[in-house]
Order: sequence, then structure tokens, then C-alpha cells
Amino acid sequence: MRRYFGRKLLIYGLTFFVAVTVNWMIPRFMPGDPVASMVARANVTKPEAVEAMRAYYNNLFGLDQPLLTQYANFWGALLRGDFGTSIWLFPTPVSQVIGGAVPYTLALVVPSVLLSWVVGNQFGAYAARRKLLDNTVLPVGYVLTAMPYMWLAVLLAWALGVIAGLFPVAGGYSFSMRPNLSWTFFLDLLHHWTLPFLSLFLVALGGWAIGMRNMIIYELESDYSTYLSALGAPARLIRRYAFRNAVLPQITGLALQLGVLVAGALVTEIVFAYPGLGSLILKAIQNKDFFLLQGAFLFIVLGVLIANFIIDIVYVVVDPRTRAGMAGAQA
Amino acid sequence: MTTIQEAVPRERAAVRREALYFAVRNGKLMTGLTIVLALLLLGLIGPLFVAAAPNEYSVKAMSPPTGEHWFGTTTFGQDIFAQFVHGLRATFAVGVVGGGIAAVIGMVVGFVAGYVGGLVDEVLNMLTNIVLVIPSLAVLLIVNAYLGIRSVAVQGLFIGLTQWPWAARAIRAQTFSLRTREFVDLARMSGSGTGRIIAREIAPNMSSYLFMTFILLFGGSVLIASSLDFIGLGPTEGVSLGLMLQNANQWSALQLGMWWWFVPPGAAITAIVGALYVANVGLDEVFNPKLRET
Amino acid sequence: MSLQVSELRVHYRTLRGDVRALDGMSFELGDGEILGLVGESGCGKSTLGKSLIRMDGRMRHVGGRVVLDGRELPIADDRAMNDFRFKEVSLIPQYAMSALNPTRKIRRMVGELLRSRGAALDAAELERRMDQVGLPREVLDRYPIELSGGMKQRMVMVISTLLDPSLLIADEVTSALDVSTQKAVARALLGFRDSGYVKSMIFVTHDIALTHHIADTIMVMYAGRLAEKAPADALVKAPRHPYTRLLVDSLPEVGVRYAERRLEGIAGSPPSLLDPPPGCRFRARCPLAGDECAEEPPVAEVAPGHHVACWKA
Amino acid sequence: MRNRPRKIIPLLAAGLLAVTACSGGPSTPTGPAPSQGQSQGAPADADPNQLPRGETLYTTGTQWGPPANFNPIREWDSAVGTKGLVYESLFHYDTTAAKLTPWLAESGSWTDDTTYEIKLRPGIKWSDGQPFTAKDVVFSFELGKMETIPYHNLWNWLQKAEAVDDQTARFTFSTANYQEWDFMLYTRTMVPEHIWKDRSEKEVLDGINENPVGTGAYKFLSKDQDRVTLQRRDDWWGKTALNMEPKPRYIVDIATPSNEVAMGLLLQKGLDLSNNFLPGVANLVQGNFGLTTYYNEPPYMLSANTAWLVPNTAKKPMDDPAFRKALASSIDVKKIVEGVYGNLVKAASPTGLLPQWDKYVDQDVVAKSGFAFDAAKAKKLLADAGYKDGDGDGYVENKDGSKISLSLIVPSGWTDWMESARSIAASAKAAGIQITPDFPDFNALVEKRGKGDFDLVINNERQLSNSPYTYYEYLFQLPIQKQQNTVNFGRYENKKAWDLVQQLDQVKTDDTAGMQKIISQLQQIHLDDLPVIPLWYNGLWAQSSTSVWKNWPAEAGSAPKTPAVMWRNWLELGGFETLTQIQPAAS
Repeated sequence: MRRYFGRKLLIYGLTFFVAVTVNWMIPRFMPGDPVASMVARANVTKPEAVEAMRAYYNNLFGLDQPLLTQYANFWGALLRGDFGTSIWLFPTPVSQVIGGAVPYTLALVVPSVLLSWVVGNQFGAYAARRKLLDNTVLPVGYVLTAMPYMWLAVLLAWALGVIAGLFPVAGGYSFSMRPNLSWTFFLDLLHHWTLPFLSLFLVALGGWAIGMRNMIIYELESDYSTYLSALGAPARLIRRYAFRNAVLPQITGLALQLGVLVAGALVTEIVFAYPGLGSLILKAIQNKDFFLLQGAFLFIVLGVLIANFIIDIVYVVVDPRTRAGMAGAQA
Repeated sequence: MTTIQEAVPRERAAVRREALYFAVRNGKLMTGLTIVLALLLLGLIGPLFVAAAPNEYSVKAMSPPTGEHWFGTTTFGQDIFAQFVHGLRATFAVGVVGGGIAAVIGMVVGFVAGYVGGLVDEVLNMLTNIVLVIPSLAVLLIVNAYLGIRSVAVQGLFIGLTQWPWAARAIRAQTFSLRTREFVDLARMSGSGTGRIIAREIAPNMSSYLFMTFILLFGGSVLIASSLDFIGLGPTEGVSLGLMLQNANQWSALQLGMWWWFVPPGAAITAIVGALYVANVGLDEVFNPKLRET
Repeated sequence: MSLQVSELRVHYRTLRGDVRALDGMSFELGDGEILGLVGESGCGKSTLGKSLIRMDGRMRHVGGRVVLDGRELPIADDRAMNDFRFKEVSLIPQYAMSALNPTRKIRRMVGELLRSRGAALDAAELERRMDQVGLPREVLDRYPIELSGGMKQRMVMVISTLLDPSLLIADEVTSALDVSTQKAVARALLGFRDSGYVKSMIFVTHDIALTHHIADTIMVMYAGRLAEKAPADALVKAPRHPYTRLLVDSLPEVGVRYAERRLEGIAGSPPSLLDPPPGCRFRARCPLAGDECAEEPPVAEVAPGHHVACWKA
Repeated sequence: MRNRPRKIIPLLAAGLLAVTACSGGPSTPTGPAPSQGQSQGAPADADPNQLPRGETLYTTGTQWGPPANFNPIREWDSAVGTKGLVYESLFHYDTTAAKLTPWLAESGSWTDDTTYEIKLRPGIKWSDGQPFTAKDVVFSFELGKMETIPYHNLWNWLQKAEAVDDQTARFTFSTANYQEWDFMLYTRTMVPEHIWKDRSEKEVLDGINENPVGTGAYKFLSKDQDRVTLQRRDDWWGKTALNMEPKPRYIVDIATPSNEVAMGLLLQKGLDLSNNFLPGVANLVQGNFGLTTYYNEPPYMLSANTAWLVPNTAKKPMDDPAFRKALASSIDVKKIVEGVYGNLVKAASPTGLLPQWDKYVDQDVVAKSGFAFDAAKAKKLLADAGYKDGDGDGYVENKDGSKISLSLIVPSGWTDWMESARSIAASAKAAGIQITPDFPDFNALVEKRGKGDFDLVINNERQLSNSPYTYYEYLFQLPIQKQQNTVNFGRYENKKAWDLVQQLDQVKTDDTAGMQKIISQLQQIHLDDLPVIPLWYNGLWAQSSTSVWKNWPAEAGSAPKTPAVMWRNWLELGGFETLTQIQPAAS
């Protein structure tokens, strides 16, 4: 058990290291000079003032130091939780900018991932080997999972937001509201959250349903299912076993898909002007704010790594085979 | 997300004959293939018959579909059908390049790790796991934002470079199970080298599996490319369905009632990817009798 | 008579048409009898085994009846068959190694299975039977993955017979095991019969030697039909059907493991069951074949309990 | 917008409650909701958690992300309203009447050629209750002595600023740059000395300035990722002194979303004023969607700045005025205006001077030396100047026979400019000039532009102001630096022109004839040499919804003529006055 988690942690550690290094490396080899573009945006009229500002910022961001020092400083700052200062939202620290966006992204990603997983699995399991459902409803699943997230999102925003007027098309909560602890405010949050959630949920739902449908068919055709049928066990029991066993690869699938789902959330946020990481990343790209971009990237990597680790733990708890394997009890 | 089941070595010719028999009778496979091929064909020959260059302005701006402009025109009077057929090309290209590169890397890593085993496996496995957990779209965002993507091919390349790990993992597992089979032992005893054994014995025995892997990678690449295009990190040259979506959205096509601009590219992406997935399930049923509907 | 099978016809649906896997099988099985069922792959012995308990989706019952303990088995009706399965007819499958749900501890799985069949788990009885086959009781609190192949096999045997079925079908249960384990399994099966856990048993195998050890009667099938059925000793020592003779002759020595050699010693291959030729189906490979063989030979009782389908017998 | 679906929400809420609960939900995000200062002026009936729709103005198009700071020195990225609504300047500038409007100052005048004296209005108080005095004025200008402050340059010609008494400030100049000084008077904001005096240079330039204390009509109520909310101060000095009151009690500025979303918000009536470029909005204005713009026909918008094609005059063949003139004649601006912008912009006059500066355009010079789109003439100009297509590839070559292949760079992602660049390339091709549009990212473009490592670039970085001086300063500023960061990207060197610009600076702002005389000479140089080629006037993007607020500025009738805009530095140009003129639609 210790060895298993030790290995996993090593991999995650290495991954983080690679991510950080890549993160540090890329902007330093890219064309263009972020300080120059920032200063240009400042729209300062006089050349002398520009030079002063430029030197000042170069110094501030540490771009005038040797590369190795910059790299060491980068790690040092990172370990202190300091992601640097946003260029675009100067002088707000990146961690603060991200901190403001993260609750929204989490509120979008976590429920949509978990709910779509649960509902999709139930649905796929239910449809499998039931001819009518399999041939009518499941094709919808294929269509959903093949949809580009943003396409569905835009269509939803347009149809349910602009045309039907049922939902707002932008923002994390009404622009007329101020955050407060009240039922009204909570409902308002929920109201704004619904469409982005829905578009993420639907696309992911289709994928899980199809995956589960296929998995469970394998399980239903497996030897233990056949054996149970031969012993006259009711379909209910067999399906229950099959579901339980088919869920295991779906858990692995969840880990594999996490990155994709987060990415989907980012794009969806952009469509709904939802004030999460996605909108932030888009703006960071448009404004060449590489400190912010790096921060957001690292945050996502960290989030995905943590989620992966949680999934690892869950998997070990749920699948006796891994546990048995780790205990080395091979009789 | 579709799982592929273990490939079982059997007499190849018979398998092929049987597979073909079931293939042409498999509704899922045929429907999927028909849609994909129809769109591919449109992408291939369409541009030859459409006179207008995809970005050329014509006089009639914001025109709904007419006999002259089948899919209408954009805000600037560009012919959407022309963009659409060119976009299809780019989208298929990104799928082929991205899916192809990912499949090749996945196969090389998977075969070598699975067949050679030992330290090589350890190292490759670790590499795979690392690339696997890094959220690939986030990486692509960073890379694209900094380096800029010029052409569809480069976009496909980058997508391919990030998409291979799950394929490698799956192929490794398959290779692992085939490695100890008699026919592989036999080949090894008769003195074949590693490369030869992989190419002659192992790969052909999981060819259906490899093909399905490629299909999934292809679909994935198309979707990722469209996301990148949409947030403005697409290729700066040429037309793709994702770029069309981005443009339509940027110029508020839906709000201005120009559904003919926004709907076709998204629908085409959905159709291509969805049809591929459906075809993949169909293939799975063809190769794996247990899954056929009874 | 425990089991009476008459004129049973079961076809497989395939691409090229119906394969007549069972083409008019008739035989009887007495109380307490162990019937060894042997034949080449594809001769229909597994089909027969399956037909008696659960036909898979591609199998079709075309004709004939099966009567068990005086009641007709509704073998074509999957749902109606459920009442008989496990309680009256049970199965030790070929794939015993993977027959147990990998994610359930065995005790729980057995409990759930029994409950789903409306029976209570008699723990004492279960443990007694496990003792009998030499399974430690801790096994119940393990996952299948933690058991060795032999243990899994024995566990499946215990589970399959828990409800004391009248008929047990043991389908190629020994083919995956090594020789010593094979013997142990065979002994255990005998023990089950002797303890009255099962009334009668069909032991499907292609290992005549092993069958000889435990079976009272051996039935040889060829191309979907009965070739010869006789008390075990009689069949091994004095086979009457030329096919049986070839089979027995090809045994190098009684008791030596035979499974792997199959029946490759006999030149030629069985006819296609898609559209089998008229007359005796062994004709093409038969060293004794004559003109009369163009007509289908009836099953004749040449000695008490010794049935042969051959003009030359 | 929020009332219809009330019935559905509880249902959804019931179903989703569990989820949000377990995920932590979007628990009251960041919002530090400044509670200080809420005591004063906040009417008792106002529920600060839910702004009344009828009293709230929703705007967008200025802020592009979370509000980063409230520092009026950072006039380029401070939160919307920091300058103009919270902090104020001494004067405003009336673009229609072309004159300064006294604001914090009651009056200002030159007492001699190099001395300017300002009288402040009496009784103005900072929002913390401290009186606003001449010492604050002096302090605010003296901040510019810090080297990194954007208006540091002022001190090159300003000698001394002093407070004569509480209400009077006196400025003594070494060189009296009258034009620039007027610009300073309405663009520089006044900050309270008693709060700012101990701030370091870093803090002044980079400080967030949380809880700003200004003299303005609004104060910040709250901020979040995607918005800031301002609340009207009912004790604002202008209510009595100017007899003005901005009508919205609350202003919510929404961080600019994508066009699609902004348009959706407008159509949902959740947005009152959009100051972003909404392509195709003309269709909506003409349809029955309750949207208005300044003009109800092309170009729909007032003009805000000029977009130029800037050739790099340090490179061949762009160093040749004849070539530049041929290039200018080859561009079909009308096609861009119609095709790319759908008539939302207006083609520029050859001088490029904004319509608001029409009186400075010397029509004789334009008639004699102006240019217009004329492919045939462009061809002729090229041929006359010795650029010929020797190899028959359809494109002309340099005089020495080498190929001409120019690249036109615009930032990647700036779709309207990208389309424009394509259009320019297409029409230049007709005249025989080979231009390839290229879309590097903004960063790379800035670097190339600064270093002079480009052929052609499109630029519009100079806004309407009190004087064409700022326009010509952009065109002709010397000396050329290694890095040209903000002006004269084309590296055009003409000492005479730069001298004229400096002379212009020193003409008194009421001396229209004197200005015209110099400007006429500058125009002649511009049109003769064409260091930049004016293309079109970018609009003062303003589309307003009439569902909640009416009386938006419009050309027709008695509607206000001020710009309806929340852009930074535009509130002093009439943006604020617009707020005082709009009316609740319900009234």
C-alpha cells in the first residue's frame, strides 16, 4: 500500500515539477516582450517616462537577472505561494486574481463532473442491452458527447437566455446584486450557474453514458454474469454486479477525463462570461499576461493532480483487487 | 470514453472475412461511416466546385441561404458554403495529423513498454503517466499562446503530442497480454528481433484495436482543435470549422439572426465526431462477437 | 430415470445459416449415474450441456424434449427455466476460474446469490462442504483474486451444488488444471454424488481416460449425434463404434493425460454441420465405411445399456 | 430579466442544492463590499444588496477584467469611474463647443505669458469631509516630479506650482506650452494631499488605492471579478455649484464580455450602455430592439480616433514619399467601411483630423494635395516614380529591380483589423503593390513596431483631445529613439514639421487663427509626405438601450450632444455630462 501510494506520489511530484519547469520556460523563449507591451498600453506620451517605467517593471518581474537565478527565484516564490504580479491587472498579485475566480470554476466543475458521472453511469447502465433505449436515447448521448462544448453553450445561451429569457447570459450573479448571505442571493447565484452548468453537464453526460453502456455490456457478457445466469440468478442481481464492476474503469476514466472536463469548463465560462478561471485565462491570453497565465495553469495542474490522487484513493477503497494486489496475497 | 476489448488472436483470414460480413451488416458502423465519408468527400471535392475563395468578399453580405449561396453569407459577404467545405478539409486534416501523431507515439511507447518491459517499461510508464495527468488543453493553451500557431498542421502536431498517453497505456496493456502468447514465443525462438516481432506478430494481432484507438484519437483531436480555434488560438492561416465558429460568435451571428453562420460548423463537428464514435462502437461489435446485439 | 432426452435438436444461428449442433440426440440418465460425455471440439457436447441449463442467445431449440424427474424442462423458455436452474439443474462451468464476481467477497456473493433464489445461506452446511473439498474456511472472506485456480474451481463446485440439484453438468471442468488437481476434482465430484449433493451428473470432457475414472457410463458424440453410449468399462475396453475404437486406440496408455493430444490421430475432419451429408456422419473418416453407410444408422442397443449408432457394430 | 423565471428557480434550487452544498458552492466570492462610508449619504430606503433597476445604470465596454486598482494616476487601467466619477479634474472639455468647462476650478487664466492662475470653487470637500484646497492642486501636479509618473514630462517646462491661498493656485512656466497645458488641465486628476502625501513613488504609481477618497459624484460601493458598482454621493458639491446631478443612483460597470454576450445582455435589457465595438449592431439599431446610437444612420457613432496605415519610412520603398502616395491612392477605404465595419465607421479625410477638428482643416491644401482611392492614379504614380513591373508577375519592383513584398502587421485576434488588412492587401494588389497581411500576437507586434522592424502597421493610438496639437505630436515627434514606444512609429524625420508642432504648442488656445496658420502648414507637410495614411475614423462606440434610461445623446432634436461613454479619460470629455442628462424611461 505504501509502495503504491509512494509511486503515485512520485509520479505526481514529477509531473508537478515538469509542469512548473515548462511553465517557467515557455514565456522566456517566446517572441515579444511582455513589459514592452504593458508599457505600450500605459499609453505614456513621453519617451523618457517610458524608459523609466520599463526599467522599473523589468526589475520588478526579475527579467533582468540571469536565467538560473530566475528559475530558482521562480521556485522560491512558488513555494511561498507567490505566483507573481499580474501584468494585465497590475498590481494585483496573481494569487489574488486567481483566488477570486476559483470558487466559480470549482462550483461549475465539481458538480458538473460528479453529477454527469453519476447520472451518466446510471443512465448508460440502464440503457445497455435494452434495445429500445439503446437505439433511441443513446444516440442522443453520442451527439452530446461529440458536441464542442462552446457550441452547445452558445446555443443554450441564445435559446434559453436571449430568446426565451429564462436565464441570464452573463455573470456569476445578477449585476444588480451584492454578495450577501440570503436566500435571494443564493437563488440568484444558482440562476446564473444553471446554464453553464447545464452545457458542461450535458456534454459530459453523453460521454459517461456511452462509456458505461459499453462497459456494462462487457460485464454482462463476462463469465461471472453467465455463471450467475446459469444458476438462475435474477437479472437484477447480475446487473448490480455488472454495474459495480463497470464503475471501476469508469473511475479510471474520470481521472483520465478530468483534464478534458476542466478544459471544457474553461471554454464554457468564456461563452457565459462566467467569472471563473476560463474567462481569466482568455483575458490573460489576450493581454499576454504570462504571470497570470502561468498561475492559472499551475493551479489547474495542481487541481487535476489532487483530484487524481483522490481518485486513486477512492479506487483503492472501491476495488478489492488493487488492495489484494498490494497486500501481495497471491495464493 | 469507449473502451476497447482485448484483441484475441485467431486465424486472420477467417477473422477478416467474418469481420467484413458483420461490418456491412452493422447499422452503427455503416451509419457512422456513411456520415464521416460523406463529409470527407464534401471536404475533398467541395473546394474544387466552389468558385469563391473562402475569405473573399462578395457583394451580398448577411444573406440567408439562397440558391447562389447555399449556406448564406457572413457579415462581410463571405460565402459560408465555401468556408464550410474548406473548413471540413482543415478539420479532417487536424484529425488525421493529431490523431495520427498521437497514435504513432502511443503505439511506439505502448509496444516498446509492453514488449520490452523492465526498466524501459518503468521509464516509459512514468513518462506516460506524467503526460497523462497534465491537463492537455491547459498545456496547449500555454504553448499556443506563447508560440502562436500558424497552420493546421502545426496545430495537429501539438495536439498529437499531448494526446498519446492514454493510447500508449492501453496499447501497453494489450501488448503485455500478447507478449507471452505462443506465437510470440515461437517468433522469438526463431530469432526474430524485437522490432520485427512487434511489427509482424503483435501489431497485426491487435490491428482492429489499433484502428479503433486511432478513431478515438481522431475525434478527440477534432474537438480539441475546435476548442482552441474558438478561444482564438487556432491557426492564423486558412479556414477551419472551429475558426468559423469563433468568427460567427465574435461577430454575434446568432444575436443578429445569422444562424446559418453559426450552426453549420458546429453541427459538422458534432456529426463527424459523433459518427466516428458510433462507428467505433459498431467496429467493436464487429470484432467482438459477444457485443453484437442478439 | 432421472433424465430423459429424446430427439433433441438445437441449432446455432450463424451467418451462413443454421448449424445443427444437436441433430436428434436421445439418451437417458439414471438416478445416481455419472455420465461421461466425450467427443471432439464442435461435436455438440458443450451444446448439449448448455441446452440442459441455459441456451445462449444464438441457440435455438428446434425439436425434442428433455424430461427431468418426470417434469419436462422448458429449455426454450429462458424465463421458465429459471425455476429449475440451480435447484434442479446446475452447472460447473468450463470457465470456473473467472466465474466468481471479482469484487465480492465469496461469503457475501454466495449469500446474495442464495437469497436471490429464495434460499437461506446455511453457513454450517456450506462450511462442511468446503471441508469436504479441502477448502479452508477463510476462503469465504477472501476475494476471488486471492484464491488459486484450484481453490476457485473447488469453490465453484461447492457453490453450484449448494441447493442439491438433481442434475449437475460439469463442463470441461478439468481441462485447465494439472494432472494431480484433475484427479482431486474428479474425486470431489464423485464425493458429491456419493454424499447425495447431486443425484446425477453429466461430465463433459474430451479426456476419455479421466472420464473412465469417475463415470458410470460414457457417451461418445460425433457431429451432433450420439455415436456410442455404454458403461464406462465396456466402452473403453470393448468399443463397438469405429470412431470410439479410434479414440480409445489413440490413448497411449490409460491414465496418461490425453487432453492436449485431442483427436488429431484420426485423419480428416468432421463434416460441416451447416448442411451435413446424409447417412452416417463418420463415413468420410471411417476405415470400415461401406455402401450401407450412405443411410443413416439407427441407435441400436447391442448389449444391455450399450447403444451404438453404426451399421458395422 | 430576473423576474420571469422565479417559478422555475426554486425547483432547480431544490434539485441542485445538494450539489452546490457539497461542492462548497460559489460561496460569497471575494466581495469585500466596502462598508465604510456607507453611513453617509446612503438613503435609508436603498437595499444595498439589490439595486433597484430603475435607478441603476448598467454599462460595459471599458473594463476588460476584474477591477485591478482604484488609482487615478493609473488612468489606463484603473477601475471604471476612478477618474471622472470618484476623482475629478480641474476642468472638463466640451468637445462640441471646443472649450474648457470649469469644474473643480471656478476659473483659470493666464495672468502673464508664463503664469497661470486657478481659482477654486469654494466649499468643495473630499468624500472624507476634509476641504479641497489649492494645496491639493499643487500636490497633485507635483506628484509628476516623480520620474515614473506619466506626466513627469510636464516638469520640463513647468517651473513652479504654488498655493497662493486656499482657493488659488499659481503655476509658473519656463516655457508656456499653452496647448499642452489645457490638455493637462482637464486630464490630470486631483488627489487629496492629506492621504497621499506619505506615499512612495512605487505606491503612487502601482498602489491599488483601496477605498479611494475623491471629490466626485460617486463612490465605489462594491467590486467583484466581473464588475464594479458605484453609488451616487448625494452630498456632491456639483449639485449646488453646477446645478447638476447625475441621474443613476447606482452605476454598475460590467467587465466587457465577448460581443456575443454583450449583445445578448443588451437584448435582454440587462445592459443600458455598451461602449464596445459590436459588429453588426446597425441591424439592431434599425430593427425594433430599443437600441439607439448617436446617429440613426451611418456612421451611427461619433468619431473617437483616427486609424492610420503607418509605413516604416526608414525602409525601402516606404522611404519614398511618391511610393507612399501611390500606396495611399491604392487603398479602397470605402470597401473596408462597408464590408468590414458595416458602415459603423466613417472614411477619414486625407488629413485624418477628426470631424470635431474640421475648422482646422485647410480645404485649399486638401484640394491641392489630398488623395483619394483611385487605382489608376496609384498605378500612374508608381510608374512615374519609377516603380515598374519588370518581371510581369503583376507586382511592381523597386527601382533597382528587386522585388517589393511588404507585410502589413496587425495584432492577431483583432478581427476587424485583420479583415481590414486583408482588404487593404487586396486593393493594393489591384494597383500592383504586393502586400501580405500578417498577424503576429500583440506582444510581438509591439516589439516590432517599437524597433521599427516592420513594413506597414495599422495604428490608432491617439484620441480626440482639446487640440490637433496632440495629433501632430503623434505624427512628427522627434528625436527618433531606438525604441519608439508610443508615437511616430513610422520613424518619419522632418525637423521643420516638429518645430512647427512645438510652435503650435506655444500658440494660445483661444488664438484660432494662429493655430490654423500653423496647422495648415503641418497639413501641407503631411499630405506632401504622407508619413501616415489616414484610413477611417474609429467610432466612439456607444449603443444604448432605451428600456430603462432615455434621452440618450443623439444628433437629432433636443437630445444631448455629449458623448455617451464611460471610457477612461472620456468622462471629462462629456461622458459625465451625459449621465446628468439621461432620464429614467419610466418618468
